[in-house]
Amino acid sequence: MNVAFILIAGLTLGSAIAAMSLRNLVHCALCTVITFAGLAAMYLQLNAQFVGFAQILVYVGAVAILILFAVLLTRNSENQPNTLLASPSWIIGILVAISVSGTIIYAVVKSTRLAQTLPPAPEATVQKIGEQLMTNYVLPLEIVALLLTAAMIGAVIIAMRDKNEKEDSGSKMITGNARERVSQPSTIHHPSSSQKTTR
Amino acid sequence: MQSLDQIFVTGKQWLLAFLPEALQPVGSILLVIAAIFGVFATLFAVTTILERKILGRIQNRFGPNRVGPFGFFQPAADGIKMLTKEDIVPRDADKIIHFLAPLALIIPVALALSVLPYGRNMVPVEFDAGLLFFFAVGASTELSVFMAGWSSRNKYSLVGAMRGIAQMISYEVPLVLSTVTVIMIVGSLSLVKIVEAQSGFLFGFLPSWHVFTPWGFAGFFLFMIAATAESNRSPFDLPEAESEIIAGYLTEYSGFKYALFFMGEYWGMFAISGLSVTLFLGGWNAPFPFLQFIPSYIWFFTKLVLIIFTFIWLRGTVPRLRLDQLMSFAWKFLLPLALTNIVVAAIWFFSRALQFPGALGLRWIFCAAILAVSYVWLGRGVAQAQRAKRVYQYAE
Amino acid sequence: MLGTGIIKGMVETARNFVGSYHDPERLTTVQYPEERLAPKENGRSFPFLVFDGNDQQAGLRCVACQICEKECPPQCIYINKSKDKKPDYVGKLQFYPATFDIDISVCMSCQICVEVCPFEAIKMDQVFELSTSDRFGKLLLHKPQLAKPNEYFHQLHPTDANEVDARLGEEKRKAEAKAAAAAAAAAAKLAAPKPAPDEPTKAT
Amino acid sequence: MAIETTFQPKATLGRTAPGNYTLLPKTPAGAIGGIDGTVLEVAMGPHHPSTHGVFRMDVSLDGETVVKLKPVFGYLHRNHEKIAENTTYLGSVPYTDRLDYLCSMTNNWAYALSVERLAGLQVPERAEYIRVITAELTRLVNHCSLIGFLMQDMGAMGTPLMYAFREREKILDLFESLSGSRMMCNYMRFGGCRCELPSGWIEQAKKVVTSFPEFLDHFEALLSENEILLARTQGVGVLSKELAINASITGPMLRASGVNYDIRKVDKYGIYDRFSFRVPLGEHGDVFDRYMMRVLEMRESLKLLEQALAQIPSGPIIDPKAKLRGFRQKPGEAYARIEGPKGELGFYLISDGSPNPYRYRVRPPSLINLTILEDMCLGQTIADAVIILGSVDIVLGEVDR
Repeated sequence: MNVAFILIAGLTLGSAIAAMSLRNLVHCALCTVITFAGLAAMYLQLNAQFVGFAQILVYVGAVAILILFAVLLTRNSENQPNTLLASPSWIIGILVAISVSGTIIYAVVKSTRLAQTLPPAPEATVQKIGEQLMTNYVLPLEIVALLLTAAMIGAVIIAMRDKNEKEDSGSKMITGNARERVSQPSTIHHPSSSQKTTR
Repeated sequence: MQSLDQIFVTGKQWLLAFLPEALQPVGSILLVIAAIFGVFATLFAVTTILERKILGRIQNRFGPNRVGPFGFFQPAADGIKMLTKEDIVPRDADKIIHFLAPLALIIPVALALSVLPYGRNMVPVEFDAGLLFFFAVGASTELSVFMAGWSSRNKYSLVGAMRGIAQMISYEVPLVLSTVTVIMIVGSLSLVKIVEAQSGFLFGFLPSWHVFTPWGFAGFFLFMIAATAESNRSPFDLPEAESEIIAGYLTEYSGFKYALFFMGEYWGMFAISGLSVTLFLGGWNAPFPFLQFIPSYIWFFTKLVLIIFTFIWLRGTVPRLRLDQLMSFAWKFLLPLALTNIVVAAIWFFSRALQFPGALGLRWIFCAAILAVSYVWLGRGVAQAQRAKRVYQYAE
Repeated sequence: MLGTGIIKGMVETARNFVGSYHDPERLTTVQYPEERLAPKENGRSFPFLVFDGNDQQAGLRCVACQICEKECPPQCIYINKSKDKKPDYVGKLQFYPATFDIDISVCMSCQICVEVCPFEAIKMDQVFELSTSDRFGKLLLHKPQLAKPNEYFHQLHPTDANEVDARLGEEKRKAEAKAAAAAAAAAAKLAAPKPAPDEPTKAT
Repeated sequence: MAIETTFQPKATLGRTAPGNYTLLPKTPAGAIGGIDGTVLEVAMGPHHPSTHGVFRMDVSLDGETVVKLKPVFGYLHRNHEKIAENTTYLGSVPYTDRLDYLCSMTNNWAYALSVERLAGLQVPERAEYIRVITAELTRLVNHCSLIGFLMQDMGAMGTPLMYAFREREKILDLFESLSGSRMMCNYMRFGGCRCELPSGWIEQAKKVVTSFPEFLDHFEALLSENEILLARTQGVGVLSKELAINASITGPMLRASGVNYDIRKVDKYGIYDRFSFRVPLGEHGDVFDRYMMRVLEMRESLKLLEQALAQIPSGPIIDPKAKLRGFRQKPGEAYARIEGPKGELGFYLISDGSPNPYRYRVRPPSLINLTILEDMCLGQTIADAVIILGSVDIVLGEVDR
């Protein structure tokens, strides 16, 4: 255990706790970002460069923004009533959490895997990961890609329908407003002899 | 010549030799940090004055010319002004996030600057996956825009932040996709290896930079457009659109925090221009064999300054896009073109096997034709504005 | 094709960028404190009072008729008429302004006072570096500050000044001729051995 | 008895700051609205960078789309009409300069024309020519700086504006050597003009006029084909023919909607019937058409100027019957209008025989063209609202008066 690990672990844990307990949802989301970044630092410490960078790219760059958007787009998201710290639901939640983690810890401690010696850390360069993904794991990769594409197309369709509806209502309102102002088109001067130029 | 090229490397080692053995790694890191900050803070100062002077000349004015010779001490005057200005934080602002936002911009950008190869053997931090690191830290600058816009508790700031995030996320896609071609051809994410792959000369005098291949040219074009949008430069400066939303997410910033934001944006521009130099313009390689005696870092920074000049030139010319047009440009034009470019790069890569005379020319024409056709076709789709040419009538 | 318009525009700005280094037609900026534009003859900033000769009190053309005070659109001229009279350029006794103040913080440089003045006494100045830290005291100009010699007027508006001088000279010549004629007539009358008229000769 | 001067803050309003004023209650976090589906209400102005002065648009935004827009003006109101009713007929001329401060010559002309109609004065031939020349030069000044401002609103870093100003300077130099002032010309008088052209003025003006088309060509090369400009302006802020007529829009804005109405042709005031020029007409009535109207009108103005500068006769420049000092009219009324660069500029005067007009009224084209702003902006984005406002071509000095 070196100093860096303790610092990173402390930061990660602290921000995770803050993310759960802060009142302002945007603050919570930003704390989650710190947690993600701490995890990435942890991966980097384990010499897993690719995973670490991917963690930052995906979680800090994309997922965190998604969470923030979700928080903001929810109406009245920040006017949560101040609930008591020790409400009945809290107590039940704590009990559930203790029992679950206890079970997991028990299972881990009892498992035979722990007794084995650790294998040497694999040399996981980006190139190797790429090769693995393109050879052994090409099918799962393709399936994931397909799934994500389907999800994206679905999202686009949902967004498009929403937009069309909005546009319809908007344009109706405009024409309505314009019509109010228009009474009778009076006679207007027409271009008597017109010439044309191309622009 | 060799010694001049490596003067900074040897200089660093000479300095480190003064330190005890145990402190040398720390000393090395600190030296590199100091060098990055020093070089880019100077470049930032020079760029601000050059930008104002070039814009001035484009607009037929002198630009700032009062402080010092030709006005070149203007950045110093601006710096003093910024430092001594009152730091105003709105009463309703979220003070912590308001304070942290400029830091959340400066830190990732400085990290991004640390992986670029500035010259032969001159990489501050050498990663195997340097490119990935660059994009990873680059992506987190969006957070700072959000933090600044949200914490200011100002309507213009909020609109600016929303615009900024939407724009940066959208343009990240073509940005990354346009670099995929380089990764495919070089077969590495290491920026050093990418630069080394561009050394050497075709037929003994043509630089074998990526930009001189069809896919490389298209990739460079796409990358530069996306980079302009990523660094919020005109014509994609919507998040700070002065005529619409005052200063966007920067509206409520003043004094040193504003200066930090300003510097962060310029550093971001340097970083992304440096990346485009590395990926497409041969990094620190000289353009011609007979110019190789000039040190490598000078070539890097020359190319960087040229790209920055192009940014300024563009800024002096074009008006701003609208948000929906910006989005449709990213998703309907840049993205399909970037995907086409990946296919073209694959064709280029696998047609290397063709070895008959004139094969290079054939590959060239074929790839360029695909790209040109898709450019014209996609361009027609996106520029619906170029509907029928308008004809105006005259009344006598 | 997409982008041609932007490239055209960039060529245009590049032309101006390069042009601003060698083409004085493009770089029209005049760097003010060091360089100055030649003043235009018709240029106007604030009014001043013209006096003939060397003594500003004696030569002041203004007769305190107060027309400019009445016609001034923003009402920035303040005149007090004198109690006594002094001779004007033709020697006729006229009132003169005891005080003549112009508040140039109110004045809008419209030149209407110049147009309505029947005595060519008020003209437009061309100085514009009048900034001061005291906007009440220093921007209210008094008669000594306002009075400028006729040579100054010639320097600013030569065409106008020559014309005015010619006209005034003509009037003066006529007046002198008239006076001389009257004097001659009077002398002739005196010389003639006829009964002298009762009333004394009117001085003109 | 001493008057209580300290303001007592109401405790209910919120926290009390040091000093005797009350702070509004703190905005609750997230209460700004706008992104969670609620309407964001933004007061754009009066110190917003692109409202062309002190003008406010109270905008309601759904996302970035304008759902409601209320123009609020009057920040620059300075009693122009009331001042004129208490000033002599002559004394009002310099005040008309300050109405639309970019086009003082046309303002002077409209006012002089109405006084001439009231008094029945005849304008000498040479003065009429000078009036046409200065008015058309003013049109060039106004239109090219307007295009510059429009591009500035579109975010073009002021480059087109600077080019426009470079050319405008040449015309302002002409105005300065003619009238003594660059912008507040105060040149026209009822019955003619104030002073004779300085020597060499016509030649100088001819030089400016002959070099102007080249500038326009370069200006258009920079702008007219720019894809971004086309995308931003075409189909934005459409104003239909009928609505334009019913809202009594005038000037280039009306003609951009395709209505052939140019007072130079309709009234033939001055000597406009002697020159051959054409009136460009738009078709779509959007921002691009309004931009093009101005470009094409500048080209027509140049033709007009060439004719006028070639034909200008010699002679007196002011009606000898015109009396400047103590000008007084028998009771009556008169309305005269001209085609100003921004639209129909008219002055209505009632005289009761005193040295001051009894009633003085301006028909300001900027104000009347601005009233239609909401109808053009609804359903467009906030970025469009800014350029639609720019394309209306307002000068707040004239809107608020």
